[in-house]
Amino acid sequence: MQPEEKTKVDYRSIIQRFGTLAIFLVLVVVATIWSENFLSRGNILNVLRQVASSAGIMAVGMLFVILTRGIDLSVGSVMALGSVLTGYFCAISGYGAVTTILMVLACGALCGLVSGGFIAYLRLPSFVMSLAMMAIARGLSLIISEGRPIPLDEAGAAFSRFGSGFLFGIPQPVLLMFAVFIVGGVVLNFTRFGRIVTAIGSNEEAVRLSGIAVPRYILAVYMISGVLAAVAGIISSSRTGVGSAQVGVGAELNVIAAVVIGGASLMGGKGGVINTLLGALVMGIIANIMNLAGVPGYHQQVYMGAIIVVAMLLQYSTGSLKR
Amino acid sequence: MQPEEKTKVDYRSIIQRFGTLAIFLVLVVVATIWSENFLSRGNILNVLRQVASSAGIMAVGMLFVILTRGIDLSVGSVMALGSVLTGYFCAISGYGAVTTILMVLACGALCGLVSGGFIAYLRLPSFVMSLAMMAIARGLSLIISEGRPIPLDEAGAAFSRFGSGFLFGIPQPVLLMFAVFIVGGVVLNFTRFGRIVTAIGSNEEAVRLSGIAVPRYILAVYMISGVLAAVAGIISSSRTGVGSAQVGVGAELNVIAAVVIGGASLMGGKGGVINTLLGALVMGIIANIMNLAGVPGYHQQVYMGAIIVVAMLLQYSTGSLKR
Amino acid sequence: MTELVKLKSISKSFGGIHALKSVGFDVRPGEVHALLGENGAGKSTLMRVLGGEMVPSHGEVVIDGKPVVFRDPRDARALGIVIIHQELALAPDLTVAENIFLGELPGVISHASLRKRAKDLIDRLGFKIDPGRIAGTLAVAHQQVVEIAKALSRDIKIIVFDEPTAVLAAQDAMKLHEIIRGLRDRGVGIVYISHRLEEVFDIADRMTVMKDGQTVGTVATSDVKIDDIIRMMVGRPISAMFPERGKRVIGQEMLKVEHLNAGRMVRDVSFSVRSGEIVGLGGLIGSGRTEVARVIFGADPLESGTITLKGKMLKPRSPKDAVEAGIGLVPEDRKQQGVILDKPIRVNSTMAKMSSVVNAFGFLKRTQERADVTALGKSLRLKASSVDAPVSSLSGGNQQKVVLAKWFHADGDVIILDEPTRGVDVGAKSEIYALVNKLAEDGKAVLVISSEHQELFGLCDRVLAMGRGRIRGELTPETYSEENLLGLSMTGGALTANQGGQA
Amino acid sequence: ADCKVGIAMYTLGAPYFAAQVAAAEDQAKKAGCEVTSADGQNDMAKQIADVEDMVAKGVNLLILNPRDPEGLVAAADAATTAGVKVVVMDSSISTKANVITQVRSSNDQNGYLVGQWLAKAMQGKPMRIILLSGDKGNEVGRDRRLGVFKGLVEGQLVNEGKVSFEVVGQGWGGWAHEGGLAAMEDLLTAHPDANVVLGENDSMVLGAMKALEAQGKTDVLALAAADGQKEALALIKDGKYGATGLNDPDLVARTAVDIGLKAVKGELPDNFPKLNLTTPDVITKDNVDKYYRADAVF
Ligand SMILES: Nc1ncnc2c1ncn2[C@@H]1O[C@H](COP(=O)(O)OP(=O)(O)OP(=O)(O)O)[C@@H](O)[C@H]1O
Ligand SMILES: Nc1ncnc2c1ncn2[C@@H]1O[C@H](COP(=O)(O)OP(=O)(O)OP(=O)(O)O)[C@@H](O)[C@H]1O
Ligand SMILES: [Mg+2]
Ligand SMILES: [Mg+2]
Repeated sequence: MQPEEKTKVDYRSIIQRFGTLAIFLVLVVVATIWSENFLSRGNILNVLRQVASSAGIMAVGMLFVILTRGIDLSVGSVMALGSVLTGYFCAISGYGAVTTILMVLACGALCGLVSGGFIAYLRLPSFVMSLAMMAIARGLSLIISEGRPIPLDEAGAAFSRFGSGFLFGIPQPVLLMFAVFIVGGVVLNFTRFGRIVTAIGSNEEAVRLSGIAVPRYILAVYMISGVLAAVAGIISSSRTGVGSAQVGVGAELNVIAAVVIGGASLMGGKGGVINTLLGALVMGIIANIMNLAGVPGYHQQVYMGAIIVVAMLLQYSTGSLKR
Repeated sequence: MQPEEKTKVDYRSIIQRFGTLAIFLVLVVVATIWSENFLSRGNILNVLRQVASSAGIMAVGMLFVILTRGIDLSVGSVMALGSVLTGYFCAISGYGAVTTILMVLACGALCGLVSGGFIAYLRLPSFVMSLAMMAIARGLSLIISEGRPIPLDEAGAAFSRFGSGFLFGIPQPVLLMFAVFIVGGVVLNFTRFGRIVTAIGSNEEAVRLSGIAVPRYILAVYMISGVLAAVAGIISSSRTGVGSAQVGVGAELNVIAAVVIGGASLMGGKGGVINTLLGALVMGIIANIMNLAGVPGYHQQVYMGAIIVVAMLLQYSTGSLKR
Repeated sequence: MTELVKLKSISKSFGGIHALKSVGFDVRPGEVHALLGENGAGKSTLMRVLGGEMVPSHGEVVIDGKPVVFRDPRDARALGIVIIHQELALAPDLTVAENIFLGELPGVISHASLRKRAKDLIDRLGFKIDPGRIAGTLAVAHQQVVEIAKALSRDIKIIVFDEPTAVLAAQDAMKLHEIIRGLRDRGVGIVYISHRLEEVFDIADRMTVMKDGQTVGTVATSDVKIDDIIRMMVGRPISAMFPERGKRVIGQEMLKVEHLNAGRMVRDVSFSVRSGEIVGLGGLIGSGRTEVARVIFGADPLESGTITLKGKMLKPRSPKDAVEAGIGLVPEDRKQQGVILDKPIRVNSTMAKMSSVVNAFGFLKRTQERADVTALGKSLRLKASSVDAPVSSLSGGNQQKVVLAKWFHADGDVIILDEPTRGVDVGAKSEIYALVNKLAEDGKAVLVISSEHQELFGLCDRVLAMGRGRIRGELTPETYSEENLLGLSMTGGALTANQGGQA
Repeated sequence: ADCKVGIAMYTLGAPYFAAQVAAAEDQAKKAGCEVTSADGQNDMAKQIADVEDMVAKGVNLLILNPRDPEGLVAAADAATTAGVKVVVMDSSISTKANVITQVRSSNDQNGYLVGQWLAKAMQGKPMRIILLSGDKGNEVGRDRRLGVFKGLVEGQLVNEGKVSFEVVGQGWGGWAHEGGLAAMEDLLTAHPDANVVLGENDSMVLGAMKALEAQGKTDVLALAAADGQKEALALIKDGKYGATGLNDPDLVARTAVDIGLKAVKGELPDNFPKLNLTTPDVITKDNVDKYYRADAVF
């Protein structure tokens, strides 16, 4: 009986994985047919770099938050704050690259600490609390930068190399993204922390009754999300050479969409790292192929919406999706 | 026996009502102290009119959607589509005001039909489906308007009068908003439809197993949301005298925030019309008072975020909020 | 003898309700102390206080002679107090192994060793459950086993079983009792809560009966009989558990199913139920009884076969079709499928037939609804403050009555009841039996699914035995016995032998 | 087509840009090129991605309207390195960027002229200005408003020998009608004595005028630092709208495409200037007929 049951379980999870993978593969095939440039090495690296510096890295943090049944709308703004602070610390305060990075990450963590604290300990709804943090972080980045981009200049040479540099022929931000996903996957699947985070979204009361201090974990996921948003901000400023309060506008919706296209449930407890990566890539490919295929600007959004629907139907038809 | 329990239930619901009301009253007091203009008749009408033509009317539709445990991110875009179509039908196609309004409402309903259809019958997650609709509706409004505002000119004289006109000394859009809230409240509390919608959010499976065709109701709430977004679009174009694809950008978050500040739960089943109105007014007052008090632009968002947090804490402290 | 635990004059109130009024309770090492009482008597609440999940308004918890104050479940756990909850407390998206060790996961997890430890534990309990399986996909009974394994994974000094057998079949319950006896012999203090009085008499050393948040008394098992306990619980003796069968008139065939197939759990199922008849569906857990009910009700898709209702073919695509045709289903999972907890009794009761409480324009006729439901509640002897109270404020038995009220109100011709008395106290049970009987007396066809075989035997005109998705035989009152039913459902072959023997 | 032109706009979220992209597309198509346009949706990362995608697609000419003067430098440089001719139009890019040239109207100089006109129009009257800005942290907006204030200061010094004006409040209208209207309603309540509304583009001022109309105010002078939108010009003709700066999206776009195509063909002289400004002007009742075209798209 046991082996029989075993295969049944694995079959389901394969189907589940298959959902997002199917979307991904179909999209790749469609993109290849639509534009001969799509599968070129340069373009693939393009897509990867674009994903790495937009929704990709933040999607891991968002996945953790969503697994606990929460939501973090502040990621785009915290990314902007991270970008501005990178410029500020390195070009204006004159700190070195390492100090700057550590301080920016700390600020990202602080944003997560504030929203996570209210959500975990005072039980404010995550939607509104993170919406408030979204406004606050954006406001702060505007105030700090006085609304102007802060050029990194020479002080930021180290950064620029990172943002547009390559290692083993792969753009460095892409490597970083993969690293974040691998670490995220390991943490989620092979550590107490990851399992408890998943369990909280699945049945918070059960976790509490198991004698686990739930609020700490909830606090932690928002801090992770904040830190990863700050990382995205650092990457952005190293790619563009400026710290800007304008980055990441509306990013939260894309990041959440990546996670949900990756099969995670907003009702918590369900979702994985690989699928989230695929989800982020799907979002990236959709944007990329429109430009390659020369879809005119105004039509892009219509196509994009339609492709998302088709993608979700694909996932749905493989039976992996539960609302 | 009955009276005793009765009071208990009412007591709880009074506390619940009190949460949003408390926020509202405190905010009014603060605003009055902060700026002597706040309580002037003109300004009160201003706030009301702004709420009516932004989050207010759409919040009723969103409340219905959220009661079923869904979410509708497309409202801002559908509002823009409504605005553009108002301009298009009336100024370009040359239809009369009544025909135009009916056709625009029908288009709003159609948007809701599409997203609601996929959500209700194919069980796509509402977040992603309405995100797709958000992109599609925005794209369509840009395509139709070619990115330019469509002036209503003489064709729209009837509209303009409505948008900026008064009845009994109250701006017409405000009257319309109150009407929508009253109808919404009646539907929610006194009809079969409203009862089933609320029940679906509480326990969809139990409702289904009571022999109720749940998908129809889910479809219906998205259509209501679509129609009300179209109404907001019509009001916008009648106020500004142009049909524009630029309106309602980011409105979805404000609308949802209004509903949640009104004490509704994103987990469904909980929420009322009066509190939603108060929630929308709270959002409107926050924006208004910043301008009145002359808070510098960049600081406004920080203040706004902080005020939202304080507001939620207030509601939380009255014990009405469950995460 | 020193008590392991002494609860001294514990009081607890929720808003206006006094759930516990100065309750005293103690557990000694190496004893099974049963805690009994009607639904809502305060048993679970008292145990929540013991487990540190609730802070009492008044009173003292004394462990090993020392007063303690628990701030949260962790404090209680540290002292070796473990509670197996009445409401399953598993994380449905995690594996069985992860659930079992949730409170003590190592920082870095080796799934292989975790699963091995889990498997050992489950094996020792005498069950076969794949520890790598996702907990939410297990049948309820197996989820309950996982809960027990989770509790036993730790060092325990005191363990509370809150209605552990409500979802278990007879043999599984026996297995559990073996485990409990083993614990007792090791000197663990055990609190055992159950509404199945026979098994309580089987296993308990002492019993404490609660009523309305107070203790009625504590007695040694050897000193009392079941009837005494029932009297202590209900406040009056129950004349007969089951209603008389005689008064029902069995009429024409109402529901007939032929060659139903759906998934793995419904294979070629055929049977019929007549007006005024109560037919039982028995068998082991996981034999597919629930699935049969759901297919007939349109809740799950039908692959092949025919359903005939009063001579008319029915192809229900959704519960809506079934309800309109006159079928009602009281589902096995009350909380998830039966009631809308946060909505009033009134709303729940009229859900299946709202047409009778709305006017032509879809507006609710609230006054009439309130009157109707109040009358209905009276006839069902529903214990509630008012029909406007949310169902969540009711005891388990009364919640079940609300589900029954829904189908009484809908007034269909065929009623299917899946585990209708799960977690319901004896008093309410006998009332529910009377209600089920009344349905049949009113000429309805009734199908009852139950894992409590005595319930089937006491209530039904005949009992169908299911096993592995098939109907494997039928028992009549003359052949009613546990062995016959189990024999039939495990191996269809036993049918002829048994029937032959009895006839 | 033997030439592929990519047009990377940082936004299409305002009629001005719609007109601009339409003109650029038209000009490129007239030259027989295949055209791709992208909408950066106000997101710097998205626009960088758009630029990269177009390079991957193999465009010869990239017309770039950058979200940020510094932020797009790397992307523009990468495109140039890949052999694409890059012409920056409308918004500015840092001078260190390796591009063919930049084509735009001068926000600063247009603003300056508008400011001088305002100084004259309000001569001898106290000025209480409501300022309607586009969105926070936007460089173009800053150039425009500072340009106006420079011109205003200079104008007042020349005309009156002293500087006296007050900006009573700054509202944010997101460059659009609706936003201008809502901001104006609030600010007008706070400052009912304001007598000038100055916008960083025409759309917001047009929206703000609805608020004035609704309150029956006729004594507030409306003007904008830039654009010359058709509806605004019509109002200027009627004397209901003070002035606006000349910022013809059509002209800028066509100029940029022409220069770019020349560069593709190698016809551009080596010493071609890195900056091409269209002639600034302030559009007022006096010269509006020169600019007003009833059939203009913008
Ligand atoms: N969290 C709570 N909030 C309000 N009332 C509660 C709460 N928990 C329990 N009660 C009430 O306290 C009383 C005792 O409930 P409890 O669950 O302890 O009963 P029980 O004896 O375990 O019943 P059952 O046999 O049905 O499990 C009931 O009236 C119940 O409604
Ligand atoms: N959600 C589920 N996912 C996967 N398998 C399930 C699920 N629910 C039930 N099963 C399986 O289906 C089979 C039959 O289910 P079920 O236990 O409901 O049958 P039953 O005869 O009604 O028994 P009982 O009502 O006594 O639990 C079991 O083998 C069970 O493991
Ligand atoms: Mg209990
Ligand atoms: Mg069952």
